[in-house]
Amino acid sequence: GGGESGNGTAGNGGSTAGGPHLWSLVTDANGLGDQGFNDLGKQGVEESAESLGGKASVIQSGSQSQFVPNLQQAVASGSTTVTAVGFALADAVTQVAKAHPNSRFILVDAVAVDAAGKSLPNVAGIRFREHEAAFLAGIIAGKTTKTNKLGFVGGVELPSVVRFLTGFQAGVKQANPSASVRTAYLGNFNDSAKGKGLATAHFDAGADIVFEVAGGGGLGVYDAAKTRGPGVWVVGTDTCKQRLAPDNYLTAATKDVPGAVLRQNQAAADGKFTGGEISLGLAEKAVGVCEETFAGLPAEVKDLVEKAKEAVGSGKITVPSTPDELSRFTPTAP
Amino acid sequence: MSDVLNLAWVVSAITLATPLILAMLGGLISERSGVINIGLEGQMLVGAFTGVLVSYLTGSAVLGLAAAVGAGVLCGLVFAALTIGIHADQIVAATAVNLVGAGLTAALVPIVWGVDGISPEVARIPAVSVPGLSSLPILGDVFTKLTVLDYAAFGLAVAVWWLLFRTHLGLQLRACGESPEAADTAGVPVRRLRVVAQLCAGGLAALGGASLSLATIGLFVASMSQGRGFLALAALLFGKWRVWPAVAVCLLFSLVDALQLRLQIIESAIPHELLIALPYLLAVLALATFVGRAAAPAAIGRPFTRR
Amino acid sequence: MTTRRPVPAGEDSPAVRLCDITKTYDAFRANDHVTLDVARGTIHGLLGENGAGKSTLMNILNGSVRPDGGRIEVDGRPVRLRTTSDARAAGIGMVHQHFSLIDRLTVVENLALVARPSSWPRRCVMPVDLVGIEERARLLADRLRFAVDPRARCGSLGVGARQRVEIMKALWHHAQVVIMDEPTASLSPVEAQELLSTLLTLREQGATVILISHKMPEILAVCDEVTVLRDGRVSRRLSIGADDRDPGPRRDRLEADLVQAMIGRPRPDPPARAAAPGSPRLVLHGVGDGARVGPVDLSVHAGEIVAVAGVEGNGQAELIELIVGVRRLRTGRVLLGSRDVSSDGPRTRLACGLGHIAEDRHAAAIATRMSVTANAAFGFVGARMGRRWWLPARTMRAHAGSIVDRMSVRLPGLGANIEGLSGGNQQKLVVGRELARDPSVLIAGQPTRGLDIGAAGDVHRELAALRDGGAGVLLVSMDLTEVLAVADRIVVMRSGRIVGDVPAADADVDTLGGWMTGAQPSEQKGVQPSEQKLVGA
Amino acid sequence: MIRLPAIKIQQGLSSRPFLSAGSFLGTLALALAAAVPLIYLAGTDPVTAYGALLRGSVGDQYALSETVVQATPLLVGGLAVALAFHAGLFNIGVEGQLVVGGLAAAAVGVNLDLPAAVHLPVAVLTGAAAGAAWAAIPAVLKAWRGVHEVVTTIMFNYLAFGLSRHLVAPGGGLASATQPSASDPVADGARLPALTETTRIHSGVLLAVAAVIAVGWFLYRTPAGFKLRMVGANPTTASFHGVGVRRVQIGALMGSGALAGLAGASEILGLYGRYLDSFSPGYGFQAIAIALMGMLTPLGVLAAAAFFGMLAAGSVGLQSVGISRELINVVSGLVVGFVAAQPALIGAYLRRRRKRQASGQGEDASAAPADVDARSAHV
Ligand SMILES: Nc1ncnc2c1ncn2[C@@H]1O[C@H](COP(=O)(O)OP(=O)(O)OP(=O)(O)O)[C@@H](O)[C@H]1O
Ligand SMILES: Nc1ncnc2c1ncn2[C@@H]1O[C@H](COP(=O)(O)OP(=O)(O)OP(=O)(O)O)[C@@H](O)[C@H]1O
Ligand SMILES: [Mg+2]
Ligand SMILES: [Mg+2]
Repeated sequence: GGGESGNGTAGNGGSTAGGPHLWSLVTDANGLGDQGFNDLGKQGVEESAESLGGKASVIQSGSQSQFVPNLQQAVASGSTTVTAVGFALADAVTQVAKAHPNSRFILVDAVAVDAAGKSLPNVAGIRFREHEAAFLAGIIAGKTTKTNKLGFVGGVELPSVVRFLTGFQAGVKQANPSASVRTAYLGNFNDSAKGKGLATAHFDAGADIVFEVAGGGGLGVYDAAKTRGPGVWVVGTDTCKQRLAPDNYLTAATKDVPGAVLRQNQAAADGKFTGGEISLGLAEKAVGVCEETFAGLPAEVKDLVEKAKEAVGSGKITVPSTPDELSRFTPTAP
Repeated sequence: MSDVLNLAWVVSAITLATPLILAMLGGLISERSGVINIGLEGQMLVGAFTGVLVSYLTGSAVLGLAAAVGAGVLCGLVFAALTIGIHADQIVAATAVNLVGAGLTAALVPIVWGVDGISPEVARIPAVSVPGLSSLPILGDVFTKLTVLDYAAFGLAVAVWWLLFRTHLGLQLRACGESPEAADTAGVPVRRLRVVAQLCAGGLAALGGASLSLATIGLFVASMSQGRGFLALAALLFGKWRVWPAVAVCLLFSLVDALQLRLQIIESAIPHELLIALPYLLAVLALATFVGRAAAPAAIGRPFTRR
Repeated sequence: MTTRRPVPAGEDSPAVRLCDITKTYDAFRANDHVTLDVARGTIHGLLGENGAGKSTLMNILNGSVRPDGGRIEVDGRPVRLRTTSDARAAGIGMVHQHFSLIDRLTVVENLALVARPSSWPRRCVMPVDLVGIEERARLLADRLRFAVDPRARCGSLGVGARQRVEIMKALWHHAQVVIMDEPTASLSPVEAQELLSTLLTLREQGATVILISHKMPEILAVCDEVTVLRDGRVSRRLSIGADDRDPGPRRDRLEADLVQAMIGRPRPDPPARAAAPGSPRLVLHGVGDGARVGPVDLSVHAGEIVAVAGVEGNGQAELIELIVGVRRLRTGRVLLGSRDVSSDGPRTRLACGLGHIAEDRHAAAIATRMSVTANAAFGFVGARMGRRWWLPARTMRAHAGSIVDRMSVRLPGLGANIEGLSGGNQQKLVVGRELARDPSVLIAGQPTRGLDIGAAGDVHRELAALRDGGAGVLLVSMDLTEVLAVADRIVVMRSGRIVGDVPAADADVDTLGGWMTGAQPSEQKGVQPSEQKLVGA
Repeated sequence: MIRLPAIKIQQGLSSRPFLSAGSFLGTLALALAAAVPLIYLAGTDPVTAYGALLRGSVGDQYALSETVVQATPLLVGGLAVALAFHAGLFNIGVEGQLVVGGLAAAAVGVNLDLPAAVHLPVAVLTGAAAGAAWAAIPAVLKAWRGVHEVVTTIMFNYLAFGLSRHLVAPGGGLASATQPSASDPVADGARLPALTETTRIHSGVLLAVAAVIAVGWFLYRTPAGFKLRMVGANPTTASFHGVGVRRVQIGALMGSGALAGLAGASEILGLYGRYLDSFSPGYGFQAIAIALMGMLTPLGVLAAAAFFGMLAAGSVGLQSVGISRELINVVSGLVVGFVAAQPALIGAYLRRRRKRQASGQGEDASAAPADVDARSAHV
């Protein structure tokens, strides 16, 4: 397969001459249908197959212990690149990438480093600055809330989830210092019934906007909003899921995983693939807010968002990504 | 605190309790007839999926419910064929039901709807406001938020209780669970009754699953039952194989769970992992302190053959 | 005592006819072409060794065991009895050897199980008519002259009461043929008498009774005809006339004849009495559990068999548990030999030379689902057999083999699950195991319950041999004939206390029976000897 | 106490290794045949599919090694369940005990700084001890208060999951700075060394094999094991014969927990080298099926675990021919179902043979033994 036959540096030797492309994806143990990065990753390789030719293949992992063999399989089948979604695969990718220096890997939400802490040349570790997206969403929410009470429904307290949260809180602080965000977690990413219960609890406690970062469990949040009817809003994650609650969908803090994967695959196809850590945020237009719903927003909110986008993009504002950064964050008029 | 301990809390507790209660009732009938049933989880998923599928195809949630029960009964039949028909080990057979139930439903989602893991929204069981009760002063809006299934759960609890502890059939069923040999010498058709019990159990568990998918959120998510089948089993044993104590356990569980969700919101000091574990902690405490010796049906798990 | 009721003319066809019935368990012929006629309106005795196939045959007639071959006729009509309901429909009811009541249910509920409503809504929707059933139960009880509390949980009933409930179950549907499988095995003499008269009542009322029993006297007292099974085949059949019943050479000849037919040898003679007892082996000082038993003062000496007589449920079971060490001792002390074991567990007491034949075999003596070999090793493994980390399989098999030979247990194989043995053979195995401990004190609870004459005689001789070897034996039994036959000293227990104590030589059924039922006030001097012995000890 | 039909069957087969092995394979064949419709549903054909399964699981050395790696936790977990079952206890909490075992092993591996010679043993033993400790409360409640172990162990599963999530959440006691919901890598001295360069087989496999032998020995070759089985068969009889029933029950459930903990520790110290929050995809629950499929005998458990290992290892191959992860679960479910049915099939077979013998050399009853020995218990 293409991966093996190369000789060059930075894994570019894996020439694409060896027949049509194969864009592989290895999911984490949650597998497809997680309403999160696994599904987005699949979208990414499929789009790659469309625009770059070749075919896409998805290998789902049933458990942690299948990551390595699945990656091996993806390599062995001669993939042009192997995309692995989720921090959980970091160790596995590192291990396999070391064993196959000539194959190229795309690792979403994590980076692969060797023992010395130096990142591997044949692994592109993509880190999203979710907090920047959530910041904008927070601004919209902060401006939209009538009760000045906002809710957060998380799946499990993971760093990426926390980045979403803190960014959102910062945005709210920025737009509406008198508003507060109350947080709660489901304990998993699947229990939509509990998600509904939690969202309902938020609404009962007076919140009129809930930010969900709970994967499949988030479905319950939209349903809770729908049962409430107009007047309460949901802020989504990852992609625009407006169809889930058309009347209650405020916006979403989006994260363009497919685009990022496509860009790396493009590079690979052009032989320009480079490993190392890649951090993507507003500046790279890799994250943002769902604009399909902007029609409904007041003009002042919209240009507030635009200004914030500017400020963050140009580095005038650094959005906090952890609780203590948040505590040190002071709103600055952009 | 008042924005936690209010009616809304009770309502969400009841909605969380309904699937538990239904599945538990299924398990109760099964185990009272002397068949261990750890297959509730799988049967719930089958019910949840079938309900959504049929509701999707026909546009009628009621048909969905009916189909779910039918599918559950079918599961029960398979389970019965294995355990009662050919004396397969009850726990192994139930494990098979769980694996196939979870696997098949998840596998069919992309085959049917072309997307992974989640179905589109379908016609669902709506909340009904009970004419008289909904106009009550304080309790009023409780009776506007619950669905037919929530009431059905309690209705069925009464029914199961009546069947098991008042009717002749129930007497015979319990006899099968206490001593199949004795029941047999008394002319009870032990194996036939155990099969019947399995059919009921499957139907009830599936109904519980359907209430999760058709009433609570109106779509199917792969493995959406999230261990509720096992929780129902625990509640059943916790309640010592008696209807009302077991129902009470389900309700308490859901009350604490709903409370826990709300406490997370108002109380940020306590780590949320702890709060999430709260229902289980309390359960263990209760078991350790005041819940005494459990008295299982004497012949539970024991297959019956005529010599 | 009773005169045989003439069979009404014209009814020539027998009430029940079994034609060459065959039943094979695994490779084992339990019934081998058995043919049996039972005349209407008679009491028909069915005799045979343990494992002869009596229960199997009757279970077949009752529809609860499927025969491999053969025909069954009731009132001359061929019938197929697939289930007990079929049998019931054919007018057959059975009282089983191993009780078939459901402990958690009340008497009425147990009867309700049998009283199946006809229409399905009455079965599945309407509440069970417990009141009506209780009514009928009382009527039936009166007809049989029974005293039973219909509201009581069966688990809480004594053996006698359970037996009565069983009979009511069997008769509920006006059975014309009543099968009784060793009904008196676990009854006190008084209760046994009552049962026998019940049978006579039934016969008066026109029913046909098949009675399985190992007790010659009762067979000869009530049966009109007798069939003897041996190795699953009919070995003898004869009818008993009025003049056979009353004592005399004729009766003795008949009895000897039957015994020969059953066990293929004459009845073993009762063992001789003991020489003077020696030093105390087991001493109880004011022993009690604070509830059902005590305070009890009793001592068993080397070379004597002390029998505890009493009606079931008067604390004998609890007393045994206190001695073995599985019941919490609240008051008093227990001494094995000179050692005070009051605070030790059963393990230690076994080690100190205690042996115990449990009263309730299934509950406390054997573990079904384990092999005969394993069951034979209980109490040996970990104690005197094998080292801490080594289980000597071969030794265990040899051990089991020797027990089986010694007690001539009939079994499919050492490796077989003990469930496969007939009740009697299970009992033999248990007795053999406890004897194999060669204990210095043996507690024997109902050791011959359900054993055939031969086996019972063997057990008695074994007990005597043990005694003569210098051990002390505490025999707990309700069977006064047994007690009087083998004991050297008899104490009577009533409501948890010892109410009488006499040398067997000068004891007799009436006084003992009196003490047991409380009809006679317990005489003080009866208690004296044991205390003197205590002082002496 | 839960009665176990399975045990009787186990007795039925103990003296017939070939029959049991044969029927086991036969059953698997049947199950795989039953899965054929699903395979067509997934748009491929059985030959391709099962070819892929075999290639992925036993096709070459690496595949074989993966099968072993996947089977290891299932094997040890299955032993844990089986041990408890023999004492009449249904330990449905193996999953939680396994998680806690992994946590404890990682905690020792990460935080302690010991010479390699002792670090590994300490880490492994701590894992086992933690598993036993997690089973201790259910055990004590069962023995002294008669609280049904199924309830308590289910609850303790959820508590274990909560604990694990809490410890590796940001700011949690075990949380790694670089890797989310995981601990830092354990010290090299605490790693279970790999057995080969090219494969992932680690010395945890040796521990598993040792466990098989140890459990088999304990159950069938030691007085303690005999007493344990006695308690499982009839607690009252056991207590009358000097067995400390409570003590044995507690010992059994904690022993079971220790095995579960060992399984967790060997995954963490052997395969991953750090604690990962979701390292167990429910090994503890699969273990229940595996234990009973193996008829509660160590060798049977070994066979069952090996088969599930094959499925897990072959799953990647199956996916490559278009059979989804979920369908693979369905197939394994079918296998379990058929294995559940297996005893009935064998039972029928044995009965027919007995009947034939009976009618053959009918008359004397002593023809039985050789034959009925098939039902013999291990002593
Ligand atoms: N379920 C069974 N499986 C195997 N063998 C059995 C079974 N039931 C009975 N047997 C065998 O059949 C033979 C006859 O048993 P049965 O119970 O009829 O004897 P019995 O005459 O009633 O003896 P007892 O006087 O001890 O009750 C016994 O030797 C027993 O070993
Ligand atoms: N399941 C078990 N796991 C580990 N060890 C056991 C188990 N069962 C028994 N043992 C050990 O085997 C030995 C014998 O068991 P058992 O408990 O019956 O006797 P004991 O407790 O030592 O003596 P006693 O009956 O006087 O208490 C004991 O040391 C006991 O700890
Ligand atoms: Mg009998
Ligand atoms: Mg002990």
